[in-house]
Amino acid sequence: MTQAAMERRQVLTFLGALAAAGFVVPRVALANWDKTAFDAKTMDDALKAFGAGAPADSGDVQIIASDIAENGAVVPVQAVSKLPKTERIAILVEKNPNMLAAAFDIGPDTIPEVTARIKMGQTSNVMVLVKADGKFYATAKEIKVTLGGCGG
Amino acid sequence: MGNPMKIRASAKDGVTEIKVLMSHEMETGQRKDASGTVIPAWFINEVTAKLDGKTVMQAQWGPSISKNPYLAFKVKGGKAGDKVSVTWVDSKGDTRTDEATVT
Amino acid sequence: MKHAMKHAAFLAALLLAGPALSETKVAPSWGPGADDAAFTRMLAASFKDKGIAKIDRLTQDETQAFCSDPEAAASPAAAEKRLRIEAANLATVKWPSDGKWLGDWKEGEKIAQSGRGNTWTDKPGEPNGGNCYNCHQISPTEISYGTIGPSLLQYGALRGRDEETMKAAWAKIYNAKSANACSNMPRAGHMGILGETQIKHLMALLFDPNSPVNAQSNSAKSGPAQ
Amino acid sequence: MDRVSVGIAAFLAVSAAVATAAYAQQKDAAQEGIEAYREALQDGNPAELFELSGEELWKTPAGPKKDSLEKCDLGLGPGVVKGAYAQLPRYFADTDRVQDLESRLLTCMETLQGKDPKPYVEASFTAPPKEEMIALAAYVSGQSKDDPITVKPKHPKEQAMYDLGKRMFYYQGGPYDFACATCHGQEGTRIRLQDLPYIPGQKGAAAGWGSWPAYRVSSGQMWSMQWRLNDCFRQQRFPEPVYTSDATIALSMYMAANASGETMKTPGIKR
Repeated sequence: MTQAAMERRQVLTFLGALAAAGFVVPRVALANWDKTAFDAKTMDDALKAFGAGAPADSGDVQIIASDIAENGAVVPVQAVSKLPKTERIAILVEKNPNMLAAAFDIGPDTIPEVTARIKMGQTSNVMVLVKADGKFYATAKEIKVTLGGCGG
Repeated sequence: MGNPMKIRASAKDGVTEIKVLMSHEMETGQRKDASGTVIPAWFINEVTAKLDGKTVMQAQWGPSISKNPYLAFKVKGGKAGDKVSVTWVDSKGDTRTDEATVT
Repeated sequence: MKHAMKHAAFLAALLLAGPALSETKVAPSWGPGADDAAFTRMLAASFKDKGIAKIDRLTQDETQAFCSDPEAAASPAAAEKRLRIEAANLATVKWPSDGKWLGDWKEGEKIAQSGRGNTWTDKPGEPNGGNCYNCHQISPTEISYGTIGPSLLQYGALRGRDEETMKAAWAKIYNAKSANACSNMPRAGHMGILGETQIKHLMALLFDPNSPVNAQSNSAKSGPAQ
Repeated sequence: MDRVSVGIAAFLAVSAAVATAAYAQQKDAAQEGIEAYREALQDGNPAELFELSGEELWKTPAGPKKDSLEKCDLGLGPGVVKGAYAQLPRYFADTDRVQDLESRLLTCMETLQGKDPKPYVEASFTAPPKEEMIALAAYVSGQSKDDPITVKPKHPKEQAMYDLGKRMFYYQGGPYDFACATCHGQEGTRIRLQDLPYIPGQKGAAAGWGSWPAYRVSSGQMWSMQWRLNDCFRQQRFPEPVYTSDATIALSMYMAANASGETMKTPGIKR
């Protein structure tokens, strides 16, 4: 057996063990999807899963979003980091059942500004968490979710 | 699998802006259908974007990303004619890749 | 009053039939003098029963028929008829059976918030909402309110709580056409949208001194945080 | 804060301009927030995904005749899609009817592809046959984006349709006494925080007519004009309008003709 084949076999065994342990293994292996972080039900747990502990408030982290969302199903959010060596940007919604909405790995050529659209079950603080040069920074903003339409 | 994405990429002053619309239900797993049965979670959980073959963005998503997701970001470098490719993988293991040319 | 309603119906029929009123300066293809047969044919062919919403809902009563030609209804010539329609609607008002005007404002707030009920996707038997916030500003804390109707902020505090004021508010909620023949507001009691207890709760939302509607001086602080 | 002035201002429905201090600020902040929200939605309208699938449906042979819709005459001649939606509804001699986009699509599906329109008419708006109609409507309407709305009833049947539409607009019924006009017959009002287009006026008619079909963020669904009207009647507590029935086409003619001269902004994106 070649070295490469052996390594491959070890990987397969590892995936098999995960499957046996009850993990769902998708057809395409996911490089980064962090189940612990996405399953976190409290802000502390979510931050812990990131290894963030207590991130420092930073004016260099910005969250660009309207103060009010006409509908919680689609809330446009732009997350911006002005910090050098930004590696990761995450968007968290405090009052959602699962806090973490998205995490973006920022490559060296990528400008640390990402726009996404998130769901919000109710009015809540939305937090942008940034990992830059190994340290964590954050900022938060309240977005009001209004009841719209005729309610019928 | 899945329906095509709509990818727009444009280069200006040494920066390429990439905008992607994806067709996906993004089911949270918390909704019920008319008969009261929980609709199982089903959402895109990884997105990878490449510019000229080089990975420039990797995103991990949870079910709190809106249905028919939109993602926009900017990359240093890139020029008209470069290829952009975007791949998503969802929680059922389905995947789809689409390409576009930078304008 | 029954007689007045019958009379109104007769007038409405005349209005729709047209020829007698052909001197009004409305385009003959619409309003009085219009080709009523074509319109009736279109209605019949275009709608179908769905859920609790049956096609008989298209059959108008005299108030609806009168108000479906707003220009004619608002004209000086129709002044007398407007008064007759208002009187006929006022006569339908059922006053509180125990003589008490006010219920629980907290329940009233819930009813005011809800827009549920009476559509073809609603099931029969479930309580209807009042749809109030769709058109009115009510509690200062709810920023998502409509503007088709006037603001009801400080309703009781501004108007007082004497018998006449309460009676007028009750009549307005029970049958809005009693005060204004072609008001945009539904006739909540008359049409069976809300029951007596629900109307009492809405009355409390408007009049109870503890209702947020009448809250003192917190209006300045209660706007959006930013 | 002068309470009396607030009461009067609200009564006159000009409170935004007149009312002072707190209430005015509160209203402005909420409305500014909503406007910023709508602005943020404009970039990246998922309706584009439906335009893509509609274009594919348009070009793919289907039905018993195994033909595409590419020769469909939407009013500007067979095969002309660009600009066609901005000039609908209109009278078509071959059917001797005034038709909106969706009824005309049904005609083409029947004549070119040999399809039976019945299942398309009867299916619910979330069922596959209607999904096809909606995708096609998204595609065709997108080909009139930024074009001037040009609908001027000339043919007697177009004029009759306009008049019927106007009458339908003001027709009250149901347990709530609602007509279209109840919500769309006054200028500058809103339901909750949603501005209500004033349909009898040109700008308001365009705000309504000119932005459907639209992607609805609240449901994540693409809605055609027929679906929009259907749900208006639901909320009006009316019985259900038949898909592409004359009442819906008459209302469409009333809106489109009132909006004529303004700009098509289709497909739109809405709450």
